[in-house]
Amino acid sequence: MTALQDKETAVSTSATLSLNLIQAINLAMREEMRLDERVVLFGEDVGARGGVFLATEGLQAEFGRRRVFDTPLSEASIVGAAVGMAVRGLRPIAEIQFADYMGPGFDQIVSQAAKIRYRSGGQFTAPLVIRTPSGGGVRGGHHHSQSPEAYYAHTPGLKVVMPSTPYDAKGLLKAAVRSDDPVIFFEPKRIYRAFKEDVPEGDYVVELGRAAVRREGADLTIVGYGGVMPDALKVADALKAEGVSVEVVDLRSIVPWDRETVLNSVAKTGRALLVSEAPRTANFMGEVAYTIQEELFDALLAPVSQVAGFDTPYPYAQDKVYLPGPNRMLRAAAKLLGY
Amino acid sequence: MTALQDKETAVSTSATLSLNLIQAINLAMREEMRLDERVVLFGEDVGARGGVFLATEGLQAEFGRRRVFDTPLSEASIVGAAVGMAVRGLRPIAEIQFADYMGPGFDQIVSQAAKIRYRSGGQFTAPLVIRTPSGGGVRGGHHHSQSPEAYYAHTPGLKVVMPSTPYDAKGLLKAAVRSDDPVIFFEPKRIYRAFKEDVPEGDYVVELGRAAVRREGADLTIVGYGGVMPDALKVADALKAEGVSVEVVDLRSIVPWDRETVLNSVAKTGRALLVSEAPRTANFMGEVAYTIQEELFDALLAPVSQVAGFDTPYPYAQDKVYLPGPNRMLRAAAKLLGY
Amino acid sequence: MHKPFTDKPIQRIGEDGRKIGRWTLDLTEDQLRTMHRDMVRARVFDEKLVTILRQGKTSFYAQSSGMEGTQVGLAHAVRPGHDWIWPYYRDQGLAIGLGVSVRDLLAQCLGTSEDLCRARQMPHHFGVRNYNFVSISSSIANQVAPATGTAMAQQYLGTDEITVCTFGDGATSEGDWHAGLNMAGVAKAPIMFVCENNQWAISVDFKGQTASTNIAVKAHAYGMPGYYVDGNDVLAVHSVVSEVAERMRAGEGPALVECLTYRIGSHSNADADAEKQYRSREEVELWRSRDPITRFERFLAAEGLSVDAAAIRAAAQREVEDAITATEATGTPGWDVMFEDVYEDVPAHIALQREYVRAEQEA
Amino acid sequence: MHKPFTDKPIQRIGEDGRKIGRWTLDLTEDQLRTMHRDMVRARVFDEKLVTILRQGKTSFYAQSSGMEGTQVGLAHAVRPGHDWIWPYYRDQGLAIGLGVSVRDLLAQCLGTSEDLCRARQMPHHFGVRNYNFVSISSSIANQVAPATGTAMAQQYLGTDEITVCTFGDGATSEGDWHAGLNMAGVAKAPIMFVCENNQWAISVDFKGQTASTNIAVKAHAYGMPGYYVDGNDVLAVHSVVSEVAERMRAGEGPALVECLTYRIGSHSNADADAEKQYRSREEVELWRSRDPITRFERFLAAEGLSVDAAAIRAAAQREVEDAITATEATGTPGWDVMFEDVYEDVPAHIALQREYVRAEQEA
Ligand SMILES: Cc1ncc(C[n+]2csc(CCOP(=O)(O)OP(=O)(O)O)c2C)c(N)n1
Ligand SMILES: Cc1ncc(C[n+]2csc(CCOP(=O)(O)OP(=O)(O)O)c2C)c(N)n1
Ligand SMILES: [Mg+2]
Ligand SMILES: [Mg+2]
Repeated sequence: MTALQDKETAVSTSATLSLNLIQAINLAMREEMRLDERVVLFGEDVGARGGVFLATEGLQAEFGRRRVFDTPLSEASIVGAAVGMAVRGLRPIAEIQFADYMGPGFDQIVSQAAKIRYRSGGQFTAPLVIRTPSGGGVRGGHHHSQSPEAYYAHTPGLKVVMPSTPYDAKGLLKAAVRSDDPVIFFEPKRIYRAFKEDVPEGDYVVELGRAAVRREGADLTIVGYGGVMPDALKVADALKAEGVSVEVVDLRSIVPWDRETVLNSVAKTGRALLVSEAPRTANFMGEVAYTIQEELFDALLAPVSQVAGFDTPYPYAQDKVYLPGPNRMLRAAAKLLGY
Repeated sequence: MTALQDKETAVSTSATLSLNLIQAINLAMREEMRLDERVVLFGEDVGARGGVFLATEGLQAEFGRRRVFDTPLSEASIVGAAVGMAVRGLRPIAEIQFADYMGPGFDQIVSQAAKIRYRSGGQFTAPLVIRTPSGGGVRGGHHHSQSPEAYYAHTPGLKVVMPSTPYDAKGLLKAAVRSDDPVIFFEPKRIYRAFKEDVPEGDYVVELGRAAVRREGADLTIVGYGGVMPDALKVADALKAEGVSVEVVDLRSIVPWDRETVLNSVAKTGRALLVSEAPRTANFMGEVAYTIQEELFDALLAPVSQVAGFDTPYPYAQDKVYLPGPNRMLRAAAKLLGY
Repeated sequence: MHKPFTDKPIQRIGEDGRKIGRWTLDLTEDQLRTMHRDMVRARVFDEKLVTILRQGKTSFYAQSSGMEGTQVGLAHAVRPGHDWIWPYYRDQGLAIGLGVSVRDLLAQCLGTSEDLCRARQMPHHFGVRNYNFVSISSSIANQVAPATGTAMAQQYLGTDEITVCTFGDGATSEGDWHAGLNMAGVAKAPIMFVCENNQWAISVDFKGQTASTNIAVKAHAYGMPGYYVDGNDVLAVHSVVSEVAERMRAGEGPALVECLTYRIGSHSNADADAEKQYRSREEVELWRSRDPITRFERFLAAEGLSVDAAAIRAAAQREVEDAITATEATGTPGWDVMFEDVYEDVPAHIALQREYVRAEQEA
Repeated sequence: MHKPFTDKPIQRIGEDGRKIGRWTLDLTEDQLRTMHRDMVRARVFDEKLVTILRQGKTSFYAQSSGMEGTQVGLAHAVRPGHDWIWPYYRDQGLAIGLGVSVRDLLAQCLGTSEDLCRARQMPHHFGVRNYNFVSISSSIANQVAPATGTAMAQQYLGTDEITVCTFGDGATSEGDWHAGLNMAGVAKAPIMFVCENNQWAISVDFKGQTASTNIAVKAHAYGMPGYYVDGNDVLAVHSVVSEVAERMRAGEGPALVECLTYRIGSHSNADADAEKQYRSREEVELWRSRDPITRFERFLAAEGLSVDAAAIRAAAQREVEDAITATEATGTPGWDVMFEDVYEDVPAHIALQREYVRAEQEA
């Protein structure tokens, strides 16, 4: 998989490594911790264990127990501690073991992290990152598969990010650590190890709030983020073989999201298919759909269409039926193209 | 304010009272508790104090401390206890003092209440009601003004309701208590005492999942729910005076929402203005907008339009600027009509 | 009467199987044999499940090996199908001890058509209505406040039921744990909180979890007694739990019981290779040598009660094998169960989604 | 050294102002006078704010009258602008005792242009960067885990700062309270948790809040000392807090300090009329008679230190009046502050919304 990288991304690197997404995340943290003493990393099992997915492997060994440590089993403690450290001048990276377990830390996220800058008139700020694996496809049932990004996207004061490539994962995470705002960094766990990509060693960031155009095309725009992206690209390639030219936009940042890139694309193609895996009702793509039809009403050749998860808790055995796969996307694309 | 009541609502009543919204809520609980021993009521300060808004006034006096009681200050305890009681056969009504304080109970709501039926294959269920005042307009700053309904609307397994009239408040709350599913019952606090209406004493329910058409009209549909409804009606009346015929749909139920009524209306008018007060990004109306444009693409005369809250935490001093009032609705309506 | 807040764990028998202190056995030979058999059945269940996991028949499993003293001791001290249990995900020994059939457990692990939970939860997250064994949530400690609610309902309804809520040592750090215990204290609800302290929460040891001397002392915070029990001593667990349960039925309010034990297996299959990074083999071996089943067998022998351990194991193995065959034969549920049980009925928007998938499946 | 976990509250002076037990005063005359003056200033602040609330100048107020012994005793035992405070919403006496200017407090209450919090929070939710007095969140107990994080940062940075986290009795029931204390225990972070136990959480009394004998014993659950202090005895509070703070700076880890006091006013103006429904006038009167200021004045008199209470009150009144006049003169911020400080910069979608409102405002 190749990515059309942002032009303005400043890359000043030494070597290039072939990494999968989780390795790129590990590298981003390692580099940021080497660069900035204020960066500390903690969560459940992130120390000796290296995280249940091994995202933090080797980091305690390199940076010691003062900077990389396990916490008691409490997401409220983890997020709360991150807020308090950030307020006192550190740059904490807090891992929540699964996005499904953000619940006990929810009030800390929405009432403290998201609002402390605003409520204090900018006197106190919470520059922290909450990293957490999210999404389905790993036979985890409804407590290891959910995609809760809409909750956080609907909470002013938070930035919300989800990479879909190793290159972006590294660059976005570095940008998140350096951001002066709290960032919820969702990691699409089903593609943690799906493929490798060339990732530069050393310093570059992928700016928060900018989408990437992964394929250029003229007939249809597919917008997605996170774990659905590889399938979206497959669909684009399959349609290309049939002579349909699909533009694929990877949002990467959910808040703020890149209205300009999406609107430019749909203005050109006239058709938008929005792909995500969270339950359909009141998911984040509803916002994108709303914006597209509001801004491009006259340019649209067909209604904005969604392929998403269903309005059920995430089921264990029906995992494959639940998740939007290439077939479902193709069907929706065909409907749009034939509208 | 008069309401076009549902035709099928079975009303078998003795007398009619003139009540405001919070009195109607009080009456609904009183009646349900008289009818059904399984109904118990608890929360912070709901006993002797009668609730900080007095929604539960007099209920402990009538039903005693066994059935109406104060809890320790913990929303996780309150929601959790409701789940456990419901599983064991009671019909708990749990009050959360402000919707802004659902945060500490969030995991109980989304992981227990919403999922226990599904994950147990229907063996265990949680027929409970969480009542909570929500919305702005009371100079409460961001911890006494938020409208978090989108979080819960995005959580399969929950029903979500918000009345805007005394009649509906009573009928919906009674339906919620009798529902075998967990219901999040938002009470638009700024219109608790805004007006009175004739409310029958005795038994009737307003079915969950059905919208009400508050005004019939041909040129524009306004869809809203909760605290924004009185202003929406004012706008309809003002436009009527100018010769514009506005249909006003009050959703009443957010999950499930009444697609049919909304789509029928917009199919007729060709223009939809969606009004709510939660922050715009990823709010619930995005879902309604998405559905309208998907189903009625060819019938729409203008893009679906929203008037909503802004993407900031709810501000204290700018309360009046933040909230969508009649002027903002009128401006949006004019834009739609002139499209 | 057992004393709360002891410095050392309450014991009835030593590692050598001999009685500690003076007490009289209030269990029949039959009860003792059943207890023993259930412990073996739980152990064998673990072994078999690890095997079929390797075969790919199930995708998740968390052993309770080493914790049978706690789980079976507890199970035999409550009234199955009368009392209510809000368990956690490592409670197969508790389920077996209560009488839940191995077939019901396996149906859930394999997600077959007779899975009572309809294949919607991860394997190993049981829920059995007949036994008031409430469906397990993966979210650590979020069964605690609901369990308190169930006990409050029992109190309200005037029953003589009690509620038992189990959890690990790690769970005690969650806010919801606190919320549940505190409310139970205020309500004087008939609930027993049982901590299966196996000394690790995945890779985090007890000292990394809390600075308190043990879990039992945390009961001070809730105005309830806290019992510190040797969880590898099935008779100690049984005795403390029985006594506390009866007091609870008499209206004496909640209690916290900490059973100190050890998980000798990996946290779960997902953790199997990682273990060596966080705990020493010596520690594991030490605790293996403190096996609750062996200890109980020594006691039975000392009491002159011979058990044919090999035969019991063999029977337990057959029981699991037969159950696997039988439940596999029932097949797996269709895709459409996915759309049921979200609500009591299937609302219009979900029905639409079901039709959408139906069209897809039929294409 | 003060002892943790005493059965009775630690006291230094009795209601009659006389010393209890043997101890030597380690405060200068000047310090004693400042302490007294700050207590009076806090009381007067309450009185004045209730008055201007009635005038409609502000819309929310929660008195701390009766709790000045706790708040001022605490304030004078920490290092202002050096130590960090995560306060709760009833801490005006703490802010005043630390040295925060009455004008800064009033600017927030009135939402004027010089409000450091830019009129975004409810009145009476202060935040003052110079004093490391972290902006208050209304959400009960959710400052606790962040406070622990601040203390962990102090530890990480190798400072000799400590963090103080205050909260009411009701707050101790929240899950986040537990989460914060438990983590602090494990981290051995330099944090003092101070419970301002005023015996009521709106209408819920202590027994309705928890079944524990007091709040201090809850420290057992976190492996830290718990001090039970008479919160109406400013010298007892000052002494315990000073001692604990110094031990903390030396690396001895966290502590919980419970100050038993009473709120003699209503919970907030929103609760003013409802009070009689839940607590008796006799109870309120009893605690009014235990006024911490009067008690301290008796002590000062017994020590031969005369204070001109009337003059101090009058000065405090003038201070508040002048501050009101001065801050009101600065006007109120414009509508557009609403769109700032959501993020470091104003992202495009919020800028669009700001332009939308600008057009509206200019129309
Ligand atoms: C809320 C939540 N956070 C994190 C997890 C991930 N997780 C699963 S098991 C576990 C450790 C549990 O330890 P303990 O409570 O001691 O039980 P044990 O597994 O040792 O029996 C963790 C952190 C989870 N399931 N739920
Ligand atoms: C999470 C949360 N739940 C409920 C409330 C509503 N509330 C405000 S103050 C209060 C009582 C607090 O009592 P306590 O902690 O004892 O402090 P006090 O007011 O007595 O000083 C309640 C329930 C809140 N602010 N936050
Ligand atoms: Mg454990
Ligand atoms: Mg209090």
